[in-house]
Order: sequence, then structure tokens, then C-alpha cells
Amino acid sequence: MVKTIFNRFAVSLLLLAGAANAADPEPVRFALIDPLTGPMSVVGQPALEQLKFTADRLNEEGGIDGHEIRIVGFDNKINPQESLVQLQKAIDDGIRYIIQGNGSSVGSALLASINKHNQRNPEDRVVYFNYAAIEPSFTNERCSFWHFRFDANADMKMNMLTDWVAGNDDFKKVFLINQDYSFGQAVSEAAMRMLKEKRPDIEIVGNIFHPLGKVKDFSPYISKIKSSDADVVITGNWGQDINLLIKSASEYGVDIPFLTYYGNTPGTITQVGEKGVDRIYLISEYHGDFNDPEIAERQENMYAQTGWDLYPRVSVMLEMIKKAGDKAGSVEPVQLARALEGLRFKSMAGDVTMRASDHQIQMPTFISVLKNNMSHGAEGTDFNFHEVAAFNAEQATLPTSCRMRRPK
Amino acid sequence: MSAALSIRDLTKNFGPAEVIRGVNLDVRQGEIHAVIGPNGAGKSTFFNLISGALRASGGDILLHGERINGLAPQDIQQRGLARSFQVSNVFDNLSVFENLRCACFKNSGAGYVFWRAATGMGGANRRAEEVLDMIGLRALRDAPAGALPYASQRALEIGMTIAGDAGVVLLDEPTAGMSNTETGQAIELIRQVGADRTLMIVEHDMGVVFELADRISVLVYGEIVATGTPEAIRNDPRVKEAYLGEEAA
Amino acid sequence: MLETIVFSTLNGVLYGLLLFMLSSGLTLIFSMMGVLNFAHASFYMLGAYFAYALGLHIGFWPALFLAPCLVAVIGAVVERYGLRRVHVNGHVAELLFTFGLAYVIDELVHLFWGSIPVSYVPPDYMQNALFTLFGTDYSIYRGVTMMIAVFMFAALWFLLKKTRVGMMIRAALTHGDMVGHLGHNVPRLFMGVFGFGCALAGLAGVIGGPLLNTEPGMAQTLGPIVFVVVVVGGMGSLIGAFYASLLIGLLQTFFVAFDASIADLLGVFGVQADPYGEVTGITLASLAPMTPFILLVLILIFRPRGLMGELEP
Amino acid sequence: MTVFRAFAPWVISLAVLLLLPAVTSGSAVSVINVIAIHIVFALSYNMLLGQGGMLSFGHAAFFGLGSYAAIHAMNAIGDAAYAGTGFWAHFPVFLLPLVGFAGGALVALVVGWPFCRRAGTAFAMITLGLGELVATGTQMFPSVFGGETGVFSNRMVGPVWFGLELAQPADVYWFMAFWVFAAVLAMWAFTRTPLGRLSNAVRDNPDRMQFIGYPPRNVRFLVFIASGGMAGLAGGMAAVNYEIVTPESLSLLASGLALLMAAVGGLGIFYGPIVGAILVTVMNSLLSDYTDAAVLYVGLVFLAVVLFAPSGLAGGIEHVRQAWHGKQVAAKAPRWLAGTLSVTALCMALVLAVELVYLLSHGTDKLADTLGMELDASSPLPWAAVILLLATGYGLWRLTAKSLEATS
Repeated sequence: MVKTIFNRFAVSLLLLAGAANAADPEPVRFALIDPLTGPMSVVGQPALEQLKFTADRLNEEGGIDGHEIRIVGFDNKINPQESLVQLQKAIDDGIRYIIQGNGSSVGSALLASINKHNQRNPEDRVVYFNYAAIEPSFTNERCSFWHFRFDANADMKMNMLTDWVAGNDDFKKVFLINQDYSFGQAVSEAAMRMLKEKRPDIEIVGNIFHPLGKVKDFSPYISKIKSSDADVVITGNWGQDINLLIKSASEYGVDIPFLTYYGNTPGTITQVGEKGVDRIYLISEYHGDFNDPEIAERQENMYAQTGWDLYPRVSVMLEMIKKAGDKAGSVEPVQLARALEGLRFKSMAGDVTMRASDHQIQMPTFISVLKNNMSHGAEGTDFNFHEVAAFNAEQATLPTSCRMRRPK
Repeated sequence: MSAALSIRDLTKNFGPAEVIRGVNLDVRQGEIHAVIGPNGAGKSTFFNLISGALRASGGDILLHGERINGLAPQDIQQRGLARSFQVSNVFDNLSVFENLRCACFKNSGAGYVFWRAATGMGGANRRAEEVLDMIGLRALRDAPAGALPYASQRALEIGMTIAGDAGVVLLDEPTAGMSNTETGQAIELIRQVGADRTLMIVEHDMGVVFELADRISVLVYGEIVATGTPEAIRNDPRVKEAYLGEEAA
Repeated sequence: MLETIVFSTLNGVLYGLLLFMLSSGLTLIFSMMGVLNFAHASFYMLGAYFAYALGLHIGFWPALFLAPCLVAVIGAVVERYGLRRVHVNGHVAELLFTFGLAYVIDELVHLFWGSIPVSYVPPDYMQNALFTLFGTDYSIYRGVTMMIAVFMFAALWFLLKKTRVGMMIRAALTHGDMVGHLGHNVPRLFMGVFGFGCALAGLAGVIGGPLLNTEPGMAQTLGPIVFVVVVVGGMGSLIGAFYASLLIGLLQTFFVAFDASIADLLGVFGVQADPYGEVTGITLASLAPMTPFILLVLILIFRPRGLMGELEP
Repeated sequence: MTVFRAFAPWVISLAVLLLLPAVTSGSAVSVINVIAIHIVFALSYNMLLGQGGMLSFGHAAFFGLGSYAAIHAMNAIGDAAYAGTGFWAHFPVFLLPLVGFAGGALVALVVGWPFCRRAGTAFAMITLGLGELVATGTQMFPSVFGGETGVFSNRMVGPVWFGLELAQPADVYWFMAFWVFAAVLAMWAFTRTPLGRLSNAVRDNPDRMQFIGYPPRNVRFLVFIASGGMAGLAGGMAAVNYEIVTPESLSLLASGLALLMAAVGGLGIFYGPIVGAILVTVMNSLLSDYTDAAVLYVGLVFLAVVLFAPSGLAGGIEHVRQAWHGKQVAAKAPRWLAGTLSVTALCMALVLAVELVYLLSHGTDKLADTLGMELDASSPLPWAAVILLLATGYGLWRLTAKSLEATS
């Protein structure tokens, strides 16, 4: 108690000093540990650019509790071991906030390592903000006070997808195609389980796995889908595996919806273009309609400045961190983390909450489909995702098995 | 006198071409036996068959009365028959001494030892040093074998062949491409080697042959046309016609 | 059922032909120079990217011819100033060189064209259906691809059997050392062959780019499979490479088509097994992309000279 | 004197290992720990390529499987220590690299025999196949390899040795120091044994081996096992360092890394791979902080070494050392100087060119920013600089070459 009062006192002093002369309080730094070089940088760079883009805006509004926001990129080549080396570098640089998203393997490594670090170094804690690693266990059995997830986890997404499928009576036959590794298997397992309880009459006409990123020619898989005459395909594929899948689908004139998690990976729209129209369905935290002119303007500026599209999730994450910091009146990790628990926020998509019990964000989610001639195209094209269904935070939520252990 | 090495009806054909056609030959214990013959007579093939580099098409090869045809080269080597090569065939990046020592390991019981230092393998080292002196390369002990002058490489070649203490040694043109002085030294070396061994030599240089050999066999187009003492061979009409005559012509 | 078989065959053959276009060049290079060029797939990628970049300005067809020539030039330069230099240090050094080269080319492509796949597509009229079978249309482009591949095979065959250069090359394939004695300029011959081989890879890239995406990772994923084709086909045998390509293509597609799990196979022998078990649940489909490498290992163990090779690598 | 000569390197390196922590800061230590792992990995690779003449593209399989063996053992220790009974309860984490060794050696023993029939291209291809199969296979058995998220554990369990809690990287350093020293010593000793010598002989001339009583295959096989074991030992060190093992650790990339390090350092000389491991590791984990073309530079360094310095960096060191013993330093110094200058000039030209291209294609350039330079790719000036540097470098190069011909 005394300590916090003292802190507030100290901070307000610093603020006064800042007001008096230009000597600002020292900046608060965030380390983004993601692939920034090599082929996979396509998923890391957009996040880095978005963070910087948003940071500039927030700094004009005074940064976090008067501290300027600085984003530092650490390249992990999407390799878990390398990530831990980079994590150690960041920590030794005195950075206490880690941001990462790509690859549940990296996420798992960081989560485990950061937990151990905080347990072994009670005096300097590190907090991990996760914007895309959607492995459910991170906010269930493996949940941790030091980890916050700003994306709906795989099960939540599947829950909404299956709700949507179940709600549409034209869908009688579902085909599942996924990459043959833990995530792909989880997706297929969840889909089968949820569809069975929501629409027992729906028939799973196919459930196949193909190795991760090794398939060059998807036509054999497509002809399987075709011969099964399914009404809808559900896939957790990402990267080349989604591009190639959609391309051969259109080549063979398979005109059924492909419900995807990652239909919006940078490059997909460029690659798939017209072929994806009315074919790629996407479940994500936002859509490409940009009805709100302010957000639309942001999208335009973002693309003009960085060559990447707006990354709503990442932007929201940083804004919520700022709000928490302002609320806590501190950039000290434990206090900021406490303030972030249960924090409510109004995002472009609606009301968002960081659930205290498992640090899993609760946010509105949309299902959208790729359309042409959109007013705000993605990747400099005229294509973008148009909303077809919306779920508010309450519909999106799922219970958690997390039993959070908090620092005293 | 018992035969150290005896060959019975040995034949070898590559497809239709019959290179060795029923060779019969006895090499006596302790003698120096030379095999001569015009080019393409099949001398090298003959050696390759005996040393196991090639498989015979027919016939038998007996080492001290024990069949060795069909065995792998290393097994033949283990039974006490070693051979040298016409073109130097050493371990280029190893020092002269290492070359010899590697050749000694097997027979000094060092096998595939990886728990003791090579320097600790007394037997192999002693033997290697002996051979080193014998072939007169003491001065070049630590030079990489690949960098040796030609004659020294030939000497090393012979050294590696005898290092394993084989009772029967096959030398394939040991003096090929040497100067006269070098040849002289080589002859000395071969004499030494032959002192306590059975030796079989393929050689083009008639001088060397007639100086060294106890007995000579003449191989012409895959057949032994004559076997006997140097004198006998000199005066053998068939040899004259088949070989020396050809030389004269 | 019939439908599946027909399409699996069509797809398998197409994929196989693509593989052959890609690996025929390497077979030449490998058999003549003993160089197992690790960067071969990278030249294939260069072909695709060049065709894309040129196509933006001069159209699809001109690019189709120009891009491979560009690749050939680069290949020749690499041979002249790179390979020839390391050749004296033996095959391992050559392998290392091409290994590093592949690494660098991939990064350069990444540097020039970015990490996002480029939209390299054939002209629209070629995306229409060539014919429609069982309600599935088969695009003109796939047909054209097949034609070009077959044509290339025929041309190669003619070149090797009927022309003087071809004779030299075939001589070198079997008795590499002899050609030098015949008074031919072996270094230049090597440079030519290497460039030519790279051009073939480039052509494969031009054709394959639109079918299999044009992205910086395309070389890495296809590279090893090319080796499989060459090794399985056998050193010095184009026909072998041809069969090996088709074999791999068909194997992969049919494995996908009829994905029986190990449990099912056991079931045939009356053994009951959990169809979703970790081991027993493995399906042929999930094995499909591993088949080339299983094939590679088995061939090298049991028939090292490959299907139709004269001598071991 | 000669005795001192023999022991000097070991005494010195031991001293360095003991003094290093005193002179290095926090972040350096974690990188050093990785270097230690890579040193053992690279040396084990050189047992195959440098000593035995076997070019392998699947060496990471042994590293990775050793790693998995060790991490599972670590979990076993954790469970047993919790229960307080069983063999593992008394097994110190400190000895886990031995488990890794056993794992690696065992795998090599099982798969090795058919591989070792021939060296050269056949061996390279078959190990490539092995690498691909293992890498793909790991994704199929989540229960063993933990799927995408890998297997994670906690190293602070079981009996503590030498008072090493292994909490901080600083503790781990001593663990690493011990094992890297032990492993290097062991592998050096191996080269002095009859088998070590025979492996060199097999490399030089397999055909002759049979005629001195050894089938080459046996020798290769034994070396293969030893090398696989050592790779596994490195894997065990990695397991303790990262406390997580993911399928990436047996990917082809990892195999390539071993090759890269060994070749850059120098295959012919025993300590070559050590030099290579240090350089490559540092480049990998630090370069990307300063430039986005980091991977490219690593590749270029590798190419340059293969082209111009077949005996690697260690070859250069040996060159200098011999000159030193031969008292020719003074004579050679100017040539060396010129050579160094020309190389630096060429490198600068190359780097400048690369960064300029990067600027053109990506709009921004990290290196320029970090150096605080104002690069303008559109103006001819920087390009002129490139040409100039190239010319200078090439000129100097010719000069040194000429002087070489003159002297020799």
C-alpha cells in the first residue's frame, strides 16, 4: 500500500518534471519476438509495423502514463530455441514486456520460459502479450498470470464457425482438411465434436490431413472434396497450404465455401485474387468493410506508410495496454498486469474485455467472405473480406478450466 | 618343398572376353617368384584375383593349402597375404609414419580401439618404426604421404604392404617408372623383404626380374607358357617366341 | 471410383512431368560433371520469378522463352566463376558450394521480390476448361503444360541421340574422362551443359510457377525431391529420371486418393486396431509427401545405381 | 617445452572458460551458452565430414533425438523427485547430456549400418532422406515429440551438483563450460586413437583400407555412431539450456547449420568448427538486430569461404601461426595487410549494394537507420561508391596476387 502510494507520488513528480521541462520519464519498451527476416517474415513484419504505427498515435496522446512507447523488434526466425535466446537478450536489455504471435511452438516456449523466469527472479517480472498464438491450453490448463491473449483461441473460433454452419440448413455435408500437426488435428477434432452436438444430422464426408507445407499440388485433395460432394469445407490451413488449396479448388470449379482461420494471411489475397471471391470465408476479429470512416482512414494511412494492411488485433492490444498502464498509473509489470485483468475497452469492433480468470480476451468476432470491388481493398487490390455474420463477446465466449495463481 | 601359394585352373572372364584361362602355378615357401609377360597378358588381373579385388570365374586359390578364393580382401590379408599396387595407393593426408602405423594396427591387435591413444599401441608403433627404417624414409617420417617424391611413395607402398607381417607378399611392378639409381635401391629393399617371406612380383624390367627372381613364370594371354629358373626361362624356346622374340622385333 | 482413378492418373502424370522437366537438367549435370547441384531448384525458382517479372512487360509467351535463356546465362556464369574454381577441391567442395548458392539465391529472391508470393498467373483464356470430365473441368493450361513437357522430353531425346553435341554428351555421360582425349574442350562443354541444365530448370519454373505458387519458399520445398528423382532414376539415365518422376507423381496422388489407415490395412489381415490411434491412425494420404524420401532411402540401400543407372553415384 | 606446447591450448582455453563470466555482461552469457552447444554440435559433425569424409545432410536428427531423450529424462527426474523414489530421483540434471549421448548413439547404431556402405554423394543423399523423414515424422507422433508446442520441462529438479541451481543463465554457464570442455577434449582424444586415425585413412583412400585389413564400412559405421552420440550430447546440453525441445531442432535447417558452422570454420583442422560455431552463432543471433538481410550475409560468408578459403577460417589462422613459427611474419605482413584491405573494401561494396537494393525494394533500411545514415538509393552517389569500392578492392586483390607470383 505504502509502496503504491510512493510510486504514484514518484510518478506524479516525474510527470510534473516532464511538464516543467522537456525531460520526459524514461520510455517503456516492448519487445516483439517474431520472424522479421527470412521467408516467414511475412507474418512478423506486419505486426512490427502495426505496433510502431499505433505507438506513434498513442505517444501523441502522451504514451503510457506519460512514458513514451518504444517498440523493439527481435528476430526469432520462427524458431523456438532462437526465440528463447532473443527473449534473454530482451530481458537483459531491461525490457519487461514481450509481444509475440506467430507459431504456437514459439508461444509455448516463451510461456514456459517466462513463467520460470518470473518464478526464479521475483524481483523483476516479465509479462507476455500474445496476439495470435491460439493454442487453447495457453488460457486453460497452462494458463498463467504473466500471459495475456488478445485473440480468440482455436476452440472459440471453431465454436462460432460451427454455430454458423449449424444455423444454415443448406449445409448437410462437411469436409475437413487440415495440416497434419497438432494444430490441424485440434481443429479437426473440435469441428467433429461440436458439429456432432449442434447438428447430429450433419455428415462429415471427409476428414483428411496433409503434411505441413509439403504439398505442392492439391488437385488430388480437391478431387476428393469434389467426389464427396460436400456443401462446405472447414480448414485450419495457413501459409502456402491455404493459397494452393483455394487455387486448385477454383481451378476445378469447386464452388463451395471454405471456412478458414487464416484466409487473410498477407499474400493470400494477392495470390488467390478472383479465385477466392465467394469461396474464402474468414473468421476474425474484424472485416474489410471499414464502415467507420476513422478506421478506414487508418487503414489507408497504414498501407500508404508501411505497405501493410491494418492489423486491428495488434492495434487494440497496444491500446488496451496503454489504458491499463494509465489506470495503474505505472508501467511496472505486475501493476500493469493487474490493471489489465478484467479491463473493458471499446474497440472498432465493439466492447472488448480481458477476462481476469484466464487472461483470454473476450471480443466480438466476425465471419466474412472475400469480395471484389470493395471500397477499401486489402494488399492494394480491390479485394477484401465482407461481413456475413457477427458474434458479440457473449456469443464468442467459452468457459475456461484455468485456475490462475497470482503473485502476492 | 611345400607351396605357400598354389593356383589351380584359375579362370576369369569379363563377359565374353576370357582374360585368365586356366592358370596353374605353385609359389614355393620363401622363394621370390616373378611373373612376366607382354602387356595385356593379364598380369594385373591375375594379382587382383589372388588378392581378392576380383572374383575368379573358376578354379581355386590355395594359401598354405587353404582355399581363399571368394574371400573379401581384408580376410585374405588376415590370412597372411598382402599386395602392393602398381600406381601408388597411399593415404595422402596422413604422414608417412601414420600410413605405416595404420597398416600395422590390425595385426598388432589394435583393431578398432578407440579407448587408448594410438601412441599407446606399443606393437604397432614399434613395427611402424622398424619398417620406416627398412624402407629408408626415416627422414620423411612426418611428411604427408601425398607430398612425397615418386620413388619414396613407391617405397612407402612396399612398406605398407609388408607392415602387416604377411607371409606371402604380392608386389605389382615395384620399380615401374624409377630411375636406375632408384631401381637399385628398390632391388635392395625387395631383397630384404624377400629374405624371410614368400614374394611374388609382376615386373616389366627384365634386369630386375633376372636379378631378383628364384623362379619365373611367363604369362601370355591368360596362360602360363613356362615356369622355371631364370636360366631355364632364358633358354626356353616358347618364351623366346612368345615374349622375348616379340621384344626383339 | 473410376472418376478418382482417372483424375488421380491425370494429376499424377502432370505432376510427374513437371518433376521431370525440373530434374532432367540436373540429371545431365550430375551425370556429366558429378555435381549434385543443390541450387538446381533455386534456378527453377529464378525461372518462375523472371517469367513473372518479364511477363508484366512483354506478355506471357515471350517471357516463356526469354526467362529460361536468362537462367541459362546465370547458370553458365556460376559454372565458369564458381564451380570451376571449387572443382579442384573435389565433389564435397562442389556440393558445399551449390548448397551455399541455393541459400544465397533464395535470399536474393526474397530481397528483390519480397516474402509475399507474387501473383504469377497464365493468361485468362488458358484458365478455361479444356474438357470436362465427371463435371470437373480440366484447364487448358494444364493441357499445355503436359504438351510442353512431352515436347521437351522429345526434343531432349532427339538432341542426345541425333546431334553431334548429343553424342559428345552421351559419351561424357558414360566415359567422362574419355571425352577430353577426343580433343573436345571439356570445360566449355561443361559450361554449356550446366547452363543448359539450368535453362531446363528455368523452363520448369516458368511452366510450374502458375500451377505451384511463385513464392520465395518454392525452391526449398521442391529441392530435395529433385535429388530423389535423379538418384532413383539412376546416374546418367534420362529415361530413368523420366520413369522416376512419373512414379513419384503417381505414387503421391494415388496415396492421397486411396487413403487407407494402417488400422484398415491391419483389418484386412483380421487384426483389430484403433483407427484413430497415433500409429495405427496414420493414413497413406499423410504418408504421401514422405514417399519420395522413403523411396530414396530404399533405393540407395537396395539398388544404389538407381532404376536404370549404369554406375553408382 | 614440447610438453607445454601440447598442453598450452587446453590450459589457455580452460583459463578463458574460467575468466569469461567475469568479463561478460548478462546478455552475452546466454549467447555464450548457445555457442557452447553449437561448438559440440559442429565438432560432432566434423567427426563425419572432416575426419571421416562423410558429407551428411541429416545430422540434426541425432541432435534432436538426443535432445528429446534428455528432455523426457528431465521430466522423469521431475516426477521421480516429486515422488521421492525411483532411479531418476537420484539422477542429477547435470548429467543429462549423457542421456542425450546415449540417445544419439543409439539412433545412429540402429539406422547407421546400411548408410555407411559408401561415402560421398550416396551417403549425402541417404542422410538427406533420413533428415526429411525424421523431420516430417516428428509431426506425426505428438505423444513423443509434443507436436508443434514441443516438450517442455524444468531443469531445477533432482539432486543439485556443485551447488549449481541452474536458475540463471549464469549458473547454466558453468554447466556448459564443463560439458563443452569435456566434449571437446573427448573428441580431440578420439582423433588420436587408432580408430580416429583409421577414419582419416578411410577418408583419404577407402579402397586401400581392405588391403590393410579393414572393411571401410566398419570404420565408417563406428565413426558414425560416435558422431551421432556427440551430436546427441549437444542436444542434451540444448535441452537443459532451453528447457524445451520442439520439432524444429531436427529440421533440415538445423542440419544445414551444422554444415555451415563446420565448413566456415574449416573442415581439415580440429579446432576449425569451434571457430565456425562461434562466428555463425554470433552472426545468427546478433546480425538481425542491425540489418534485415542478415540471413543473406551468413550465406555470402559461407560462399566466400568455400570459394576462396577451402580450409576455412582456421586455415587462415594456421597460415599465420606457421608464418610466426617460421619467423616470416615481417615478410608476409604487408601482403596480408593489402589482402585484408581489399577484402574489407569488397565486403563494404557488397554490403552497401545489398542494403541499397533493400532500400529500393522495401522503402526502409535497418542498417542505415541504426548507423544513422541518410541513404538515397535513387541518387547515383551511393552506387558510385559501390563501384569505387569494388574497383579498389579488386585492384588490391590483383596486386597481392602479383606479389605472390613474384615471390613464389
